[in-house]
Amino acid sequence: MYTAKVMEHFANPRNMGEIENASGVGTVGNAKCGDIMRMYLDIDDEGIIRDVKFKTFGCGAAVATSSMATELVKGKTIQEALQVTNKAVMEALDGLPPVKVHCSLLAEEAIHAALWDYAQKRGIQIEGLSQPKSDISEEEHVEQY
Amino acid sequence: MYTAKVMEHFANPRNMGEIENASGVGTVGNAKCGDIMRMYLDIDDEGIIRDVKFKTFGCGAAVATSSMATELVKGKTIQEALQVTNKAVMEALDGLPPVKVHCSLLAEEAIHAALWDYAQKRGIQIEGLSQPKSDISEEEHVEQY
Amino acid sequence: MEKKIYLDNAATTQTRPEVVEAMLPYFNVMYGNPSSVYEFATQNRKAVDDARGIIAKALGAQVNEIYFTGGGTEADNWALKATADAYENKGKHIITTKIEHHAVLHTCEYLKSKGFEITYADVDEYGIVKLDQLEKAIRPTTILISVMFANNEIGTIQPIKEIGAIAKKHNVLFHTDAVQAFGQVDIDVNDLNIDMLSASAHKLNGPKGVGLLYIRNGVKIRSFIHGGAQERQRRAGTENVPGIVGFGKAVELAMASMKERTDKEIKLRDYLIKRVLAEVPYVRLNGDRHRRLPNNANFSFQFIEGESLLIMLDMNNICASSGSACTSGSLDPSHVLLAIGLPHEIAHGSLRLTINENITFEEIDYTVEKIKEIVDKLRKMSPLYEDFIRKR
Amino acid sequence: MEKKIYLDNAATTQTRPEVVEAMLPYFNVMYGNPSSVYEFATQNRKAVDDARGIIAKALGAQVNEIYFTGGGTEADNWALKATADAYENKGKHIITTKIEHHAVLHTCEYLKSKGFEITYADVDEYGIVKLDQLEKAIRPTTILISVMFANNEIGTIQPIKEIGAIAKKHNVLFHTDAVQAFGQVDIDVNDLNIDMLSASAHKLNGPKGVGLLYIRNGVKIRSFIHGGAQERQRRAGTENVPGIVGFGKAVELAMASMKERTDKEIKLRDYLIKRVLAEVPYVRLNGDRHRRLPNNANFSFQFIEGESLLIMLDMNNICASSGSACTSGSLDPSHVLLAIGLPHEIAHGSLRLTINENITFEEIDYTVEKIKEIVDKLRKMSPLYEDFIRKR
Ligand SMILES: Cc1ncc(COP(=O)(O)O)c(C=O)c1O
Ligand SMILES: Cc1ncc(COP(=O)(O)O)c(C=O)c1O
Repeated sequence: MYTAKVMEHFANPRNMGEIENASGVGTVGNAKCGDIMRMYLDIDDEGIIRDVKFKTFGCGAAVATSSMATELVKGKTIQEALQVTNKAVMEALDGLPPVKVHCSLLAEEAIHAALWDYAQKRGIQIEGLSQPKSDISEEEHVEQY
Repeated sequence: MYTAKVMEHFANPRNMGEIENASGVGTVGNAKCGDIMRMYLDIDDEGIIRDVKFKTFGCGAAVATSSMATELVKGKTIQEALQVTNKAVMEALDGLPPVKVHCSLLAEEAIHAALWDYAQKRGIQIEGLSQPKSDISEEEHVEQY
Repeated sequence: MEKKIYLDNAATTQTRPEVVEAMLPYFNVMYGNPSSVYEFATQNRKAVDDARGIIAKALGAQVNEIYFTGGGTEADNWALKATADAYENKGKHIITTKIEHHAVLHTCEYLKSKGFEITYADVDEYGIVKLDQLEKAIRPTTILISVMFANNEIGTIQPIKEIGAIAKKHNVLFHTDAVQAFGQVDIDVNDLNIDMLSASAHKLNGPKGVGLLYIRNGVKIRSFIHGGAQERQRRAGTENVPGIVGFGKAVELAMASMKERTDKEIKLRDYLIKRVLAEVPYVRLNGDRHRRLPNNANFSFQFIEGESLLIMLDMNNICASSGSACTSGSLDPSHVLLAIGLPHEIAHGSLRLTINENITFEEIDYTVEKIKEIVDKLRKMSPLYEDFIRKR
Repeated sequence: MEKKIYLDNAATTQTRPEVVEAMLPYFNVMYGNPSSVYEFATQNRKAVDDARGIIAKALGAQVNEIYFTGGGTEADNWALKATADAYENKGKHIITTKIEHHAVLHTCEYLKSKGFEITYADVDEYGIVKLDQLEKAIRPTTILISVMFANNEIGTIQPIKEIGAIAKKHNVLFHTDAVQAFGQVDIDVNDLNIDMLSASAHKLNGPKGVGLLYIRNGVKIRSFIHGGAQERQRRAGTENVPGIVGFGKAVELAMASMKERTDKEIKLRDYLIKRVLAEVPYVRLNGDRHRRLPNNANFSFQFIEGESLLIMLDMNNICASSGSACTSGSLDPSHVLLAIGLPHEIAHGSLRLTINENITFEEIDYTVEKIKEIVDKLRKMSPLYEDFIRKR
């Protein structure tokens, strides 16, 4: 069901954990749908993401996309991090099953939420970033009859 | 599907054939239903059935019941022959599948028809014998839905 | 002959050893439920998908257009009832033929009881559906045309491409029951404009209890069996993994051997037909001489009744049929033979012999000799024959 | 452990070698169609009838009350839809429960779309249907009560005898989905007042793709799959002879070993439950402690999500499930766990372990150790756990 890449990231998630006094923290998803992601960002004065950690409650895809997303933003500028789309995460994982695409959206949103928190704390505006929804639920409904 | 007795009578039918100038001939059934039986009786002056032959167009049960019916009436008086019911024929064959019970009725009717023909030719009345239907169709209909 | 001569391959076929071989591991080695998430079960999901791939290719279909069922009958029921369900807003009229299998005919009767109107198109004396009548029967409310690919009793192959074209022209869905045709005749669902197609594994040397419905992408389809999310939420129930694997293997083998096998069968069939027509008096061949399944011969012998003939053949180790196996036990003569115009008493005297490629010419010879003997014996027993001779 | 530990016997079971053995001859030795008249096929008819006899006996039913189907799902669909069809003149109200299998629930949704009214009775926190509520729900228009014998997720066994008595008292038909219970629990259809019962072979070490519907004599029943005259004209389609023979054999073996096997399973199950409850914090057992299937254990681990847990167990060679296999791929938490009152996030963290009698205590020990490790690991990863610890 999952690609080898997904399984590898699930088995050995990168950057799992917390950051004390993080520059920004974002939590998205909801327990009802079974996926919650939290991203911690440590951003330096040049606006470089020095460190990133995640915690995820969710399925294999949720864990793997979180892990991959942290890898993709680590060391990047804020503007570069904003370009990390769910598509980029999925591609980096060699794809996801259709029912799991929403996990990659969640990862994208988690980064945005953490950046939003950073901007709020700093009292700045980040170009191209609007307040993320805190709750993403996007279930497919296939007609049953 | 058939008992050993039925198979034996089917494979080696007794009294198959015709009687020239028979005392009575009866034909019952119809081709539509796939069963036609014809009985030839040779009845002597004492009213004893000296000889009996049959011809049958029909299934294995039709042939076997014809054969058994001839055995049961041969050498009997007319009154005794009238007592040969379809039940007697079936019992003598160790039973018939439910869908084939009508064959035994046909055999009973064939004897009656031949006796009726004999009575007509002779201008006599046989006690307990009424004109048989020439067409017996008695299909079971099981509700399908 | 000591050996059994099995001439009833239209009723069912022997599951090939290679097919059983392919199925075996899925009973007690890879026995997982394909819906499960663990590795152990994914191999079964793959096995099911591989079978689906083989079958899709054989029909010229997309992989996601093949849905596995519990048999040909279920596929026919599904196609008709689900179409009725999904399209009843468009209309409640269905066209089929007088010679369909009971799986279609009895489903139509059911739909009739639910307020649908059914037109049963006539066939000609060879069993070919009358195309002009079929086309004329189409109304604005017609939602489905269901015509079998090849008939199970008389083997007649329908002009499916023409029917597909008619359906397309009038924008009506076209379902074909290809239970007898699949594996014997080339089928390309696109070329033939087929929207839905039923097939059954046990008719082409696969296992009993598994079939399929092809449903063209774009056709609105409802589930017939509701429950779990199997078969893309269209057909619920734990997949019959060994059965599906066996079906796939059987189709693979059937496709690989098609040309050679059917060439051989046609030779045997034609030899059988030629001898019977030449050597038995008062006999007719039912169905079309050429537009017929490679494995099918169907005769009517006047003055005798089919079951007696069958039992006597059986006593001589020959397995044959007098119509569709499903209807044995019924007293009515075959609706197919009546539809091609046979009178009842002649329809009653019919014999279907359906061969396979392993039958030998010697076995055909033996069978013809026995038919001659038995027909003769039964005619001597027949009051109809007696009358016929007397009247001559 | 190198060896696979298969703890998902509620999803499907290994087909026993003896069962495969019994089936094999019916693929390519005795392969005839049971409907055919010749001797060669009558042995298959007999094989089917023998299986029917074994199964009837196991259920305390008459032989002519057992109808073979293509699986448990088909049996459930048949029972509900055919009853709806046959009794709609009496009324259009059906009572079932919130915790039925999707084969029943989705069929009910379908019937709802056809104008039937469905009452979904509640269950208590252990998953036991509320009898008073059930009885109060009965109306003059109620035609059917359908309550599963035992639940596939949490293993709860319903008070079937009481439900049967209620149904009888109010003159309403009673159907039970016994797919999980058959072979694990004593069932006597007369004693329990069951009018219809569904079962599936692959849940008791038989093959996939074959099931049955018991229908009490006297119940008006319509066909669900129309066509040939098989199964006393009630269920059309060439019989899956090997599958039916395998079903018969599996039931025979299951009945013979019932007491001994379930005693063993109960010991293993109770040991597993005891260890997990004692050694893992923030865990609950779902379902009733005692009124549960011998092979079922179902836990909810707070703060973690089920699929992750499953995949990690799989990496350690343990096959388990987070709910019914059918619903994997769905994002909704189990409707059963919600029905017994679990909040969504706890329902998401559930694990079903269903054992068989060949599992060893060592394997249970290994499994418990792995569960402890993995739950710990996943909690360290969980933002919900982080919040919980912070708030403490
Ligand atoms: C033309 C045709 N349609 C449908 C069927 C039904 O297939 P099954 O018996 O596999 O359900 C058969 C065979 O019995 C058939 O010959
Ligand atoms: C309680 C219950 N009912 C019905 C079914 C459906 O049975 P099958 O998958 O054999 O169609 C299952 C298993 O999937 C089940 O556990």
